[in-house]
Amino acid sequence: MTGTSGAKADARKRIAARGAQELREGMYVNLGIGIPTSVPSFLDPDVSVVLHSENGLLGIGGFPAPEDEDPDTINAGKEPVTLAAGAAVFDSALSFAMVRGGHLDLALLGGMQVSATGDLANWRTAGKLIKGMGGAMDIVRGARRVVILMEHTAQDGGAKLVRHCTLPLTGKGVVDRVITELGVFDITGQGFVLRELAPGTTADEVRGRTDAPVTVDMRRPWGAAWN
Amino acid sequence: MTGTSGAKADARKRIAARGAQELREGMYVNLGIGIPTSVPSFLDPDVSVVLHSENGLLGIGGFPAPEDEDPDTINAGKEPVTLAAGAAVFDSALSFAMVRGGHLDLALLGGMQVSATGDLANWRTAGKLIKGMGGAMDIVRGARRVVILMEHTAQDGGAKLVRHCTLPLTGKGVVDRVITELGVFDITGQGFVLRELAPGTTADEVRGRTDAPVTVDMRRPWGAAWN
Amino acid sequence: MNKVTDAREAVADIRDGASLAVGGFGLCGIPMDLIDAIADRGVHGLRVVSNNCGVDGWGLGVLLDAGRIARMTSSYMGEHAEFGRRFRSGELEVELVPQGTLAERLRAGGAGIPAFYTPVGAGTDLASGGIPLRHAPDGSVAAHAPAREVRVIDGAEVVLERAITCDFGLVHAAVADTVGNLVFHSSARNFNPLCAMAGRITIAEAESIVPSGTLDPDHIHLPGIFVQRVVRARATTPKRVERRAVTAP
Amino acid sequence: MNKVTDAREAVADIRDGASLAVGGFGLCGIPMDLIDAIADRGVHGLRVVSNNCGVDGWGLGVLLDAGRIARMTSSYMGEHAEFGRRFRSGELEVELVPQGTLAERLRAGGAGIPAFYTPVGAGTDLASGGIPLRHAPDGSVAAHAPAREVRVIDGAEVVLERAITCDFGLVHAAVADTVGNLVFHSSARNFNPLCAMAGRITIAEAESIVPSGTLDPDHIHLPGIFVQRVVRARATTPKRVERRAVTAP
Repeated sequence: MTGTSGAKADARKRIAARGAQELREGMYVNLGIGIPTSVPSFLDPDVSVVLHSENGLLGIGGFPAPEDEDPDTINAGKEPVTLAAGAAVFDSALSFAMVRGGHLDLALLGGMQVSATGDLANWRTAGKLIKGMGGAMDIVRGARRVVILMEHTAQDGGAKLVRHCTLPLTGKGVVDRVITELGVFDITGQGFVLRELAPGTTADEVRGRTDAPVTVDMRRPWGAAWN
Repeated sequence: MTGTSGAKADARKRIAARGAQELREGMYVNLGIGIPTSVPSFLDPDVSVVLHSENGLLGIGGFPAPEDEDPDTINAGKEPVTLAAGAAVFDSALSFAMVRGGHLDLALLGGMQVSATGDLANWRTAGKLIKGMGGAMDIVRGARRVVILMEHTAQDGGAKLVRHCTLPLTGKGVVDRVITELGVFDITGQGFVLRELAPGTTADEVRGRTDAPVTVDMRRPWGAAWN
Repeated sequence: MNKVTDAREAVADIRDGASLAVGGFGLCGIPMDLIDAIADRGVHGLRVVSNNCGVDGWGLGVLLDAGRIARMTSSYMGEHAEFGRRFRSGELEVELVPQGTLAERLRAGGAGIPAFYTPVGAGTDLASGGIPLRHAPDGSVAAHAPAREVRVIDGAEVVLERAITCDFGLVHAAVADTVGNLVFHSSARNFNPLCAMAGRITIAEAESIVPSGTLDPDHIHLPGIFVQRVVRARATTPKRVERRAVTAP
Repeated sequence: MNKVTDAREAVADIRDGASLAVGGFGLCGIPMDLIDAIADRGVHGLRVVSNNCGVDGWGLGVLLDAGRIARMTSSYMGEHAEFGRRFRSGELEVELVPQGTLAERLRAGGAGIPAFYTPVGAGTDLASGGIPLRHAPDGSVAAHAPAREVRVIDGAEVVLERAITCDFGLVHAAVADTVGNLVFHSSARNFNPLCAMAGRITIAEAESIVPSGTLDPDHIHLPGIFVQRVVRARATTPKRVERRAVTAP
């Protein structure tokens, strides 16, 4: 858990790998920018999910070879993609009808802060120029299950799992689960509940690096397949 | 103007023929059930308009020969129709987005009563079983111009152009013009204004058969082509 | 992922009192096989949202005739004799809604928009609550539809309309693929995409079913995310024409 | 009826201060030729509604760089340096809107729905009015976006969002016919149909134009009633990719 970029990359990989286990057969899933983008490479090839891209695609395939790029076929990160078998294309209003109407089973998103009551801040920081919220406010409010994939602490060591968010909110009471390199945390009526502990850490370390109470109620070893 | 069915048919034909002159090149038009249904047969073949059917068609053509009927291609009156060149098909929400959003240039509809302030009653009578309003409430509110084609008086001789409607309203303040077998009436801030008088009648006869004040401000002879 | 099943299986969890959003306009684009399968199940007290209620003995008329429908939300009942009799006798509650408002309420339900304002019906008894909802056995009006909230936006009077969602959406498509993407044919599209969106579980019957990946992604009318079950429509079910024009247009 | 014209003619009545709904997501599906034609006209003070504002020197960035845009309504400005500079310096007013809310507001404008409730943004500074709208020359915030009306429907807090209509809609299609029916290609569809609906006068540029009657009525993405003018896009206008993936998914 040092500040080196190697450790950081390892942490992000660990989070993405664990995040991939949230995806189950037949789910319709939206993956946000950041760590969630790399989730598909950790996905069990036997698990077939349908990836939603909020600019108007359902059934995103892999990235094309440079010679096969179609500038008309991009994902929400504005990168050229391919369409998987069974894909469908639609306009932005129908795309967010899917989102807002509760038709997405799951959204995996990045985060800056998550509060003990499930508030999420991930669209702007106090000092920097605002870039805009894009579709994040819609997705956190609409997806049936919202799981945040983020490093446990900020670059400066500050806690990202907090009692109350200090950054402007993307959504209030919207997060179901947080996955960090230290563990898996469910948001419950009693705040953060540690469900899985990553190898090489302890509940005490988790508590020390979390700015809110953490209840320990472990259900399974880190990364055990969902069922 | 006797009660015989021949005179009634003549009156309805006269109204439809005059109604057809409301349609001008390039207009998007919705035709209601009743007299408006027969308007296309009186249309100048050089005038090309696009007919909207609220069940989800734009560009209605003529009726098919029996052997060419497609049960999947019907108009709002539930009769099989053909599609004209340039036709488009869409769902009911987009169909009424066109209507409500003010994209139709004109609606020609039947009526039971029209008031001096442009209120329209055409969906239910007091005594009979309610059949439902269908799309009438949407169309009268949404079309940019609403012209009512109806006989000047009811079967029992009662006035249909009235000071205030006594039947339940389809829309309040929605009618721009009424065409009857006696004349063409615009609804203005001053109530009914007679713009054209049908051959063989007089302003006095019109006044006698209208249950509201009628201002006479004739602009052109009956049926002169619009321009 | 394969959503294909048969009609009996597809409707097996539709229970007494369930709410159904049913596609079709008149007899055009109606899910006739699914309606038959529900009739075979013998459920009662259904609350149905559909622009019309079929005719005597066909379409939703099959369920109505058998006394399975307790409540209809529709824009038009037309000349359907048994419908009128049941409404007038108090056996059937009917919420009448302007056709475009009905379409928009179903879309809103599917799109997570809980309510919207519309100018349609402002100044009429739709807004003031004067439309009969239920009759007493003696034919008098026992209850009226509730009044709408009214306000002025940009100088125009508008009414508040609520979204409609249903336990099940039942729709008819021309083509489905195995993951539930749908293509409709001509004016048989009508309310079908909207009813599919509004159903928490949507069952689509299709005249043909093709493998996933067969349909052009640009030409799918309704993406499979809105469809949970796909059924092959019987080739023997006729398509009926409700009316024929008596005059040339 | 023939709606085909050329780009210069099509934009000739766009005047200073006009509002424009412009299709596209990032650089995908943007009406680049129409943007160039507007830039050539030299109008100022444009109020533009578009999900993004292009990049430096491309897409709406062309108008922004030239100082023609007074106000943007967008969901995301990204890394667009000149956009940030103008916003921070007070030269540009920016209304930030969640992407789905923006799409729905444009559709509502086109569909005659003056306002709707949505749960999106409830409990955030979108609802409470805390998002900067305009900066002062010194970089401080001169005005915040107005707070939304908030109410509770079915137990959930929702905010009132208003429809958006614009003087002009500007869109890019793959194919148009001469009466304005449009077909889009892949994710270049995005906001284009909605911007077309929201424009009082909508101008579509299309990569190809075919005679009326050529397109399959079932496969038209946007009916011509929403399109007043059609322009052939120049074959020489490149389509640009904004980003390339650095990792395989």
